[in-house]
Amino acid sequence: MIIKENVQIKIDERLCKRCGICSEFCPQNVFSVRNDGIPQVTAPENCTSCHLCDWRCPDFAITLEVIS
Amino acid sequence: MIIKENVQIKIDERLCKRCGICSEFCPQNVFSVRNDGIPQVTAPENCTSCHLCDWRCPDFAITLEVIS
Amino acid sequence: MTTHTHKDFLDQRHLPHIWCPGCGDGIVLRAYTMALAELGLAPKDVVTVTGIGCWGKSDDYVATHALHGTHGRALAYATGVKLGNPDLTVVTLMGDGDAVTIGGNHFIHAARRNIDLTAIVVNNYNYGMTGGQYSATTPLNSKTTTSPLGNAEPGFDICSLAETAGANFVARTTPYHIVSLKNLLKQAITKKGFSVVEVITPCPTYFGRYNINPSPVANMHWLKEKGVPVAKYQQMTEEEQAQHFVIGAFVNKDRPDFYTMYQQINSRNGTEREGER
Amino acid sequence: MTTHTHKDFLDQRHLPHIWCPGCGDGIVLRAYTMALAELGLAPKDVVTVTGIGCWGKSDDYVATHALHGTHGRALAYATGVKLGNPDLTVVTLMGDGDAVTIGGNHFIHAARRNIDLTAIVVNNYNYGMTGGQYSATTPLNSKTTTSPLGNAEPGFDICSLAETAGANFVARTTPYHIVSLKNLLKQAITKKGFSVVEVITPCPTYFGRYNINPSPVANMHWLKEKGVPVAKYQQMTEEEQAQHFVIGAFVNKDRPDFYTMYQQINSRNGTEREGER
Amino acid sequence: MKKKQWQFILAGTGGQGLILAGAVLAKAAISEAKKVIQTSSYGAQSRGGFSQAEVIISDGEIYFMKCDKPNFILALSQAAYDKYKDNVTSECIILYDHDTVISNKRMNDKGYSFNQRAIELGNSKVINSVALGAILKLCPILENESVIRKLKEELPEKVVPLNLEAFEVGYREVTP
Amino acid sequence: MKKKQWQFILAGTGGQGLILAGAVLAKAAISEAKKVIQTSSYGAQSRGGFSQAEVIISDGEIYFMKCDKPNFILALSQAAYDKYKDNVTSECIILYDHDTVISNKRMNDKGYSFNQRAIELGNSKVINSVALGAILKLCPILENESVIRKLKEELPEKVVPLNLEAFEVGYREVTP
Amino acid sequence: MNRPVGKQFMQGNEACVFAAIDAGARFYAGYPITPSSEIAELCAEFLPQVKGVFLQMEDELGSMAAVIGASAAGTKSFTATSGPGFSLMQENLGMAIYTEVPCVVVNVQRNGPSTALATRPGQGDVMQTRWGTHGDHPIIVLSPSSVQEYYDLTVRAFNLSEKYCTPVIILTDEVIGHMKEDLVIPQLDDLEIINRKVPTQSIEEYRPYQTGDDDIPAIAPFGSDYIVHISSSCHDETGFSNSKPQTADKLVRRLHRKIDRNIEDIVQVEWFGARNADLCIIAYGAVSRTAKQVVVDAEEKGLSVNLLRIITHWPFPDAQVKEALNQAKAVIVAEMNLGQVAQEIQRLNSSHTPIYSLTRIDGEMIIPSQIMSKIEEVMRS
Amino acid sequence: MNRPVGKQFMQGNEACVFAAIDAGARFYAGYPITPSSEIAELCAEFLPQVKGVFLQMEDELGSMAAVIGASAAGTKSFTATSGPGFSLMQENLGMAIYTEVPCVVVNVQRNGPSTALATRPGQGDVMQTRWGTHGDHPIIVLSPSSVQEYYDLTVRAFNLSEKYCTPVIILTDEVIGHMKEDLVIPQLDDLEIINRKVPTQSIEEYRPYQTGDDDIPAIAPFGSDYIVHISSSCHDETGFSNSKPQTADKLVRRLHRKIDRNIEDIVQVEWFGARNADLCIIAYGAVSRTAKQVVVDAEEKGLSVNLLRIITHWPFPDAQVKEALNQAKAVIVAEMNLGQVAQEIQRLNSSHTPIYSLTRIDGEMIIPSQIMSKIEEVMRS
Ligand SMILES: Cc1ncc(C[n+]2csc(CCOP(=O)(O)OP(=O)(O)O)c2C)c(N)n1
Ligand SMILES: Cc1ncc(C[n+]2csc(CCOP(=O)(O)OP(=O)(O)O)c2C)c(N)n1
Ligand code: SF4
Ligand code: SF4
Ligand code: SF4
Ligand code: SF4
Ligand code: SF4
Ligand code: SF4
Ligand SMILES: [Mg+2]
Ligand SMILES: [Mg+2]
Repeated sequence: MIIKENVQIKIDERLCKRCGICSEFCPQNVFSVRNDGIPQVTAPENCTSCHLCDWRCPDFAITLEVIS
Repeated sequence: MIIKENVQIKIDERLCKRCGICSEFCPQNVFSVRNDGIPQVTAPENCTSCHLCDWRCPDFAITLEVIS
Repeated sequence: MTTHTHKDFLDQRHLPHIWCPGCGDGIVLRAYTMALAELGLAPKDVVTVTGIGCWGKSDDYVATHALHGTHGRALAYATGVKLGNPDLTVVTLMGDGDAVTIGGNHFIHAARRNIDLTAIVVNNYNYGMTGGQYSATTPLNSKTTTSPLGNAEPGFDICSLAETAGANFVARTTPYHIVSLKNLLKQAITKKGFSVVEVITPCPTYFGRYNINPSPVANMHWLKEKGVPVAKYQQMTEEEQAQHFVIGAFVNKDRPDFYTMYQQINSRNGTEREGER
Repeated sequence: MTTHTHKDFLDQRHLPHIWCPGCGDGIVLRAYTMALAELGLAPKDVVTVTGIGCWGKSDDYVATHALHGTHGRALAYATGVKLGNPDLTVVTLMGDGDAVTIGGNHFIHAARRNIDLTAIVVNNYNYGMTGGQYSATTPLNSKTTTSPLGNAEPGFDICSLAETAGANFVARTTPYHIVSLKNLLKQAITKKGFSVVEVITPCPTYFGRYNINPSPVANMHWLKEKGVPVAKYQQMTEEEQAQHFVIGAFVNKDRPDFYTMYQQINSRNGTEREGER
Repeated sequence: MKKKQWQFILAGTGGQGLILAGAVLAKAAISEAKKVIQTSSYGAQSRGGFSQAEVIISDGEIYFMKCDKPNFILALSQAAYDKYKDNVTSECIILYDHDTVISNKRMNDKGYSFNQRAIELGNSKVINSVALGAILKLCPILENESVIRKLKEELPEKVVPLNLEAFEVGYREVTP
Repeated sequence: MKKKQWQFILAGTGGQGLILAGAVLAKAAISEAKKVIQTSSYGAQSRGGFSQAEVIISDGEIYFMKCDKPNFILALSQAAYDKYKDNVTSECIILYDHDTVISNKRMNDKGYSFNQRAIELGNSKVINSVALGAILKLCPILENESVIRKLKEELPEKVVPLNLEAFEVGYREVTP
Repeated sequence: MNRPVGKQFMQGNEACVFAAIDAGARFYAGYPITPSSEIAELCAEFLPQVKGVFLQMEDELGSMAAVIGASAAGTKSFTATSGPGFSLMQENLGMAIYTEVPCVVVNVQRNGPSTALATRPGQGDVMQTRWGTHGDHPIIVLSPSSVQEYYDLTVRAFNLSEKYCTPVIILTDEVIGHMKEDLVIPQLDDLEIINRKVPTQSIEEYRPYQTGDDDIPAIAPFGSDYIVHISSSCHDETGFSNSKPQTADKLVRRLHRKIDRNIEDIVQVEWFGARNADLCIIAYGAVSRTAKQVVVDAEEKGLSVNLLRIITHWPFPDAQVKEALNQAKAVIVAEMNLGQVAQEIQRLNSSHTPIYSLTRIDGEMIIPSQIMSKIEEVMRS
Repeated sequence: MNRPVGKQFMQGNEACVFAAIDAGARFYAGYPITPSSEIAELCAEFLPQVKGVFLQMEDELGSMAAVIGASAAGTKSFTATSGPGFSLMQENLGMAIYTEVPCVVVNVQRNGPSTALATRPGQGDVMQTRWGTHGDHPIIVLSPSSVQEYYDLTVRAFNLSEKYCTPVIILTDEVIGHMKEDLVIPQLDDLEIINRKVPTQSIEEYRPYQTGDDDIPAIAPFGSDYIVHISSSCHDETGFSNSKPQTADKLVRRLHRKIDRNIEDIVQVEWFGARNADLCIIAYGAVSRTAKQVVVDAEEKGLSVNLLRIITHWPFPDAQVKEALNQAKAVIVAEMNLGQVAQEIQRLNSSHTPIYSLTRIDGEMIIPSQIMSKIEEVMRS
């Protein structure tokens, strides 16, 4: 059972190195990848705030703010 | 079955350090120990030329000559 | 309960870090800072001792006390730190080169001594920092900058080595398995005695490029596929096993740690000794 | 068949040797020279590489080629010797200090690499040469000159370490078990790949005096009683096992040695590499 | 007698192939019997970070091996441009990438759309060949032919045609 | 002002307790407010091999710490005797063990049956105490009492009586 | 621990251990090696009695590292070794210097190089103590010549180490290490004990490698509220790595300056004999004892000889040696090596004073008659 | 292996590898470290192609030991490293010197001490190459300043090593190691290759450490009919350990003598510019390139400046440096350290020539304008 919360996903472009891990492994396909490799949150409504993108970002570029 | 051979046991007193191992562990009690600690071959007739004294002497002091 | 968040353990002044895009080091560091926070520790309680290497550069980004020493000696410094102040939580961050190649001796002795330290070994299958040469964990036949046609030496199983040498806690995981990674780190840090967590994460820039795939994403997929839990691993055929590695906690025991033993023995009546020597 | 006797491998000019009365070192040396003779080797075929220590002094008494290096590095020199001339039979004679304390890293790496060497490790449970300090094999709680009230660290199981690290042949025995000692040495020397024979023989002068009995004879009795073959050991209760150690050959396998692998890999077509890097 | 000497700095980001471009320049010069030294800077941040090749080409012996008085700088990143803009003589040409660098508009600054053109050519990796062409145009101390020959030698066969095209583009489109 | 200085060398075989004897001598001298230095030689062959203690006792500062001009040598093995017989002044007393040493019959050579007497006393290990007695007799620079006091302090209680007896024997039976 | 006090008779290595404990050392990590092993053995016995820890490490590399770690955690720490072990400590000795971690390393010299005569004395490591680790670095090295001084200099070594945040080496030899001699151990209250600087800034403003005008940082111990970052890489005042050229320059020059400006505090020598003698012997450690005997003997013979005994090896007593060179008609440097210090003295010899190097490397002590013959030879010429 | 020959354009470290192989090296053991790792990588590629072996050891201690072992087995061997690794090799370097095992050690210097700026150049290990291992020992150290010379001196290092049965160190720096330059690789037939002496005695009479008047032993390789005994302990002519004082003395003095008596064969320098200039720059390695530029620039400015470039660091070119000191009105020693060689030169300065030490330790090259300013400053004064 997934409890849905209101979540805001921020990507710090200054830190992101465009590795693609966040978007590739988001279980909910919340991201799509911009031309220049920077991930974009394009389906925030699907986010389960599982934190995997955040935790797996090698560059501390993603912050998940849960507004419950 | 032990085949008995004619054996001569020589102890090099220059090398012997009187550790007592040869006499203690000779299965046939061939040795006795002199006052000063040097082993003496006192029951050569019992020797089975098993070589244990020779091989276990830490000081290369024992030579077994088998005269067959 | 937790008074600190993972960011309190992260020194953000030096970000972006030096690691290549998609390098697992950043993920392990994240897991480390989260583990510390979740354990309710404060930065001042913790000493992070790092080796020299890509992963060894992580001290640049931690807000705990830190000691960045010479290559391969992290556990030896850490041993001194722990005995210099046994109240501290001392964690070493070492690459495979640091931990079991040049530093292999300190590794097995720390395990034997069961000194109360945690070793987070990032096994990227090569020396990242110096350009991808083979290390003591590079698998047989792999291509690296010093084994252009293939490595003639098999790699160590770090966990078996730690177990045989005597560690109290031994586990293996990957950055893909981020949740278990964080949890294993928490267990390891909490455990009294010597704990090892091996994190397998092939260096995409070198090892990955020559042996798996240059893309970080591909390397993450590889980890997802190759790292299997004990139960699943045991059901595999030998051939399958050779193509995978097992993840999870393999050793979890409570042999008294060095300092406990030391105190116990030295509280014996000294006179007991008299005449014996 | 044998053209040389054990005396051809013994340099008698320097006898009497420096070892204390009843020290096991002399017995192991005897077994070594007998093994070489029985294997039909000539002194010129063999390089004896020794460490530094009481047992490390054995090069003074061998008539083979010899290299007596710095403390703890015997296996590293020997690795060079073997690769410098792969036709040679290279045997390292190391104390427990040499082999697994200061030299522990070379030990595990030689085993991993499976370099075609033989290591005859005389484990006398302490540093004999420097006066009986504890080593990495000194059992927990033992009294030594640097653990006057008891050692707070347990000792390594050298054989397990060798096995885990990857040795092809691993055995343990004692000088009391002289015949098996000689035979195990022959097997070890013949085996292609890394072979380890651990010979347990407590130093009577220091370890024995403080922990067993100062008399060499008593120490030999101790060995006779404590060293039990695998079969018998397995029938013992855990408590009994803790009071004994197991002797015999534990590992005997045929993983290709380093040089064989190296040649095989490097005979690959170099062009295979093209474009991959 | 003082020999004529040219100092080139090719600076940008790891992955732009600047070391290779430097090598091509150097080897071409060697083939023209000139003296050459190539050095490159890399730090811990090499991968994806700042990267730079320095090439000195001379008619005579070269003693000091670093570009202390560069005649020509290729700046394919802002960091590269900023590193040099205030530390060179006014004669020194700085050729920068229009797409990624904001120039101070020095007298001898020259911008060109390296990144964009490389992408248009079909592979951003040919940026170094575009740059080589541009360099030869602005600083014609070597024969185009020598550079092209070395490009062919140094590159994997299958990417040669595209790189030659890129070279031509750079040579053609950049004007002194 | 030159202070008076005595140099003692106690040489023999490991296990004869010569280092201990040297220490007793040294500590006794200290208790008499003299300056003292003790050194000992041991090599790899220490155990059962050659062993030696050197003690310098002086009324004043001692600079050089080795016995370069020994006044007294105790030689409890042939090796010990041979090491010194030709390297000392004729005034130097060499007290050797009759049972194990063949002397060159130097003028100041003195033999005594140390080994035999120690065994007769019931323990060959008291040979060092016998020697101490003999030394004090031949070289009475310290009070017997100080030496006896230190013997009592340095030895395990249960062996004290026998060692005191040995000391007396040495003191009594050796004559100048 | 039953602390010995007042008049004592003990071995040099023993005096060292009691001095270390008196100076506040509570951690020893080492690997046994002749002729230093007694230091380990006595630490094993006594450190636990003062709640300290003795640890036998797996090798000397680890020993030196553990000493650094324990000191960084705020515990005064030391190790002891001899030539081969000292060579193995070089890398981490450089680390301790560069990161300014106080600690004491005792090198009881034996005959070298390599294994050589392991139980015999030597003085062959003098230059190694100065230059053994890679890269430019300063170092403090003290050389005792009696059991008393071994005690005193051990206390002083810890004090200098704490004061200047740098490793201090006690360079002694087998003779001094093993000989037994009387000494007086002071009451604890009579000992001056110096402890490292403590930070005064606020926690937020604290930067461990920031120094005042004295060039000496106040590095808090691990575990304190001041967060400390120690790095073997080039680091700025924060202790974090920093690869700017200016940072590298500033750091290493400061490391040298903090020693150089305190030469007068650090350098000690002893003059023995008439200050204005014709001939000056320069010696140190065990050999200086021979030299003293020779000075006394020479006086009796009516020869005008004195001794300049080097106590602080490094920084080198340039001023005092120059004074000797200026004053004496000739200088004899007697040492158990091939003239390491003689060569160093040559550097200072702007007065062109004849310098005679008397060397001995056979594992035996230089004896009085050897120096005396040299003196007579020199005087004749 | 496709041996490059004739005009080439390559990196310094690359030239080193081809030179080693040309000189006969067939074994390399090492542990990677910046800025030397290319040597390992190229050995891994090329040694197997000439039936040699490349081995990455577990550390530098083991690397140096393996090199000794392989050389003792008759295979020319070498290793390469940088500061931290070089510090770790010190113990076994002493062993190689003491047991007279030929081998070559390349130290590609970086900024130091400790880890410092690992990718930046430095020259801080000059004194360490001389004194890094414990005990008295001689050493040969060569310092190239171009890719061509890196090639040439690598061949020469193997030759000197084999000729004198001693390790030879190539002391270079990151700049020379990494820069690419043109060089000419000679035909193999045109290279002089020296191999170690072979025994001439009968097998029975053979004693590996017996020497003729030349002080150089003929140590057979392991496996030959001549049985060879190599010991790090004090050893006599048989190679077996022997603890007599005379043996120790004889051995170490011979080790020094075999180098000292061949100073003329071993020592090389280069004079650049007018021989009788007013001002002499002394420099080596990368910095000597800067100095050459300065000599040329100075000439244009009408300043009388020349360069004495040190090629053989150790044994030190005493005679040539003295010549410089005697001839010039002032000497500037320019080096990427705190004046290590400047200090060594002071030892030889009986002419009281002003010596100016120009130092740089920030990981950047000394540039021409830096030396030029110094010259102008000196000339003004
Ligand atoms: C004594 C020493 N030898 C070699 C080096 C060079 N060096 C720096 S990091 C490194 C290897 C790093 O590999 P690893 O520990 O696996 O860390 P990674 O970079 O892969 O994370 C080496 C060999 C050194 N700094 N010190
Ligand atoms: C680098 C170094 N450290 C320490 C020593 C001193 N040392 C000589 S032998 C030895 C220990 C010997 O113990 P082990 O190897 O067990 O041999 P044993 O004497 O017991 O046979 C030590 C510590 C040394 N020679 N070199
Ligand atoms: S939190 Fe989970 S679901 Fe949400 S974006 Fe991140 S990975 Fe996707
Ligand atoms: S995981 Fe992080 S670094 Fe990678 S693409 Fe996503 S935000 Fe960027
Ligand atoms: S050979 Fe055997 S039976 Fe004969 S004496 Fe020796 S041990 Fe005894
Ligand atoms: S075993 Fe050897 S040394 Fe021991 S007593 Fe017998 S003969 Fe003597
Ligand atoms: S080189 Fe490899 S290990 Fe190092 S930062 Fe890059 S990806 Fe990570
Ligand atoms: S000290 Fe121990 S190991 Fe050494 S010779 Fe004596 S008994 Fe043997
Ligand atoms: Mg790694
Ligand atoms: Mg041992």
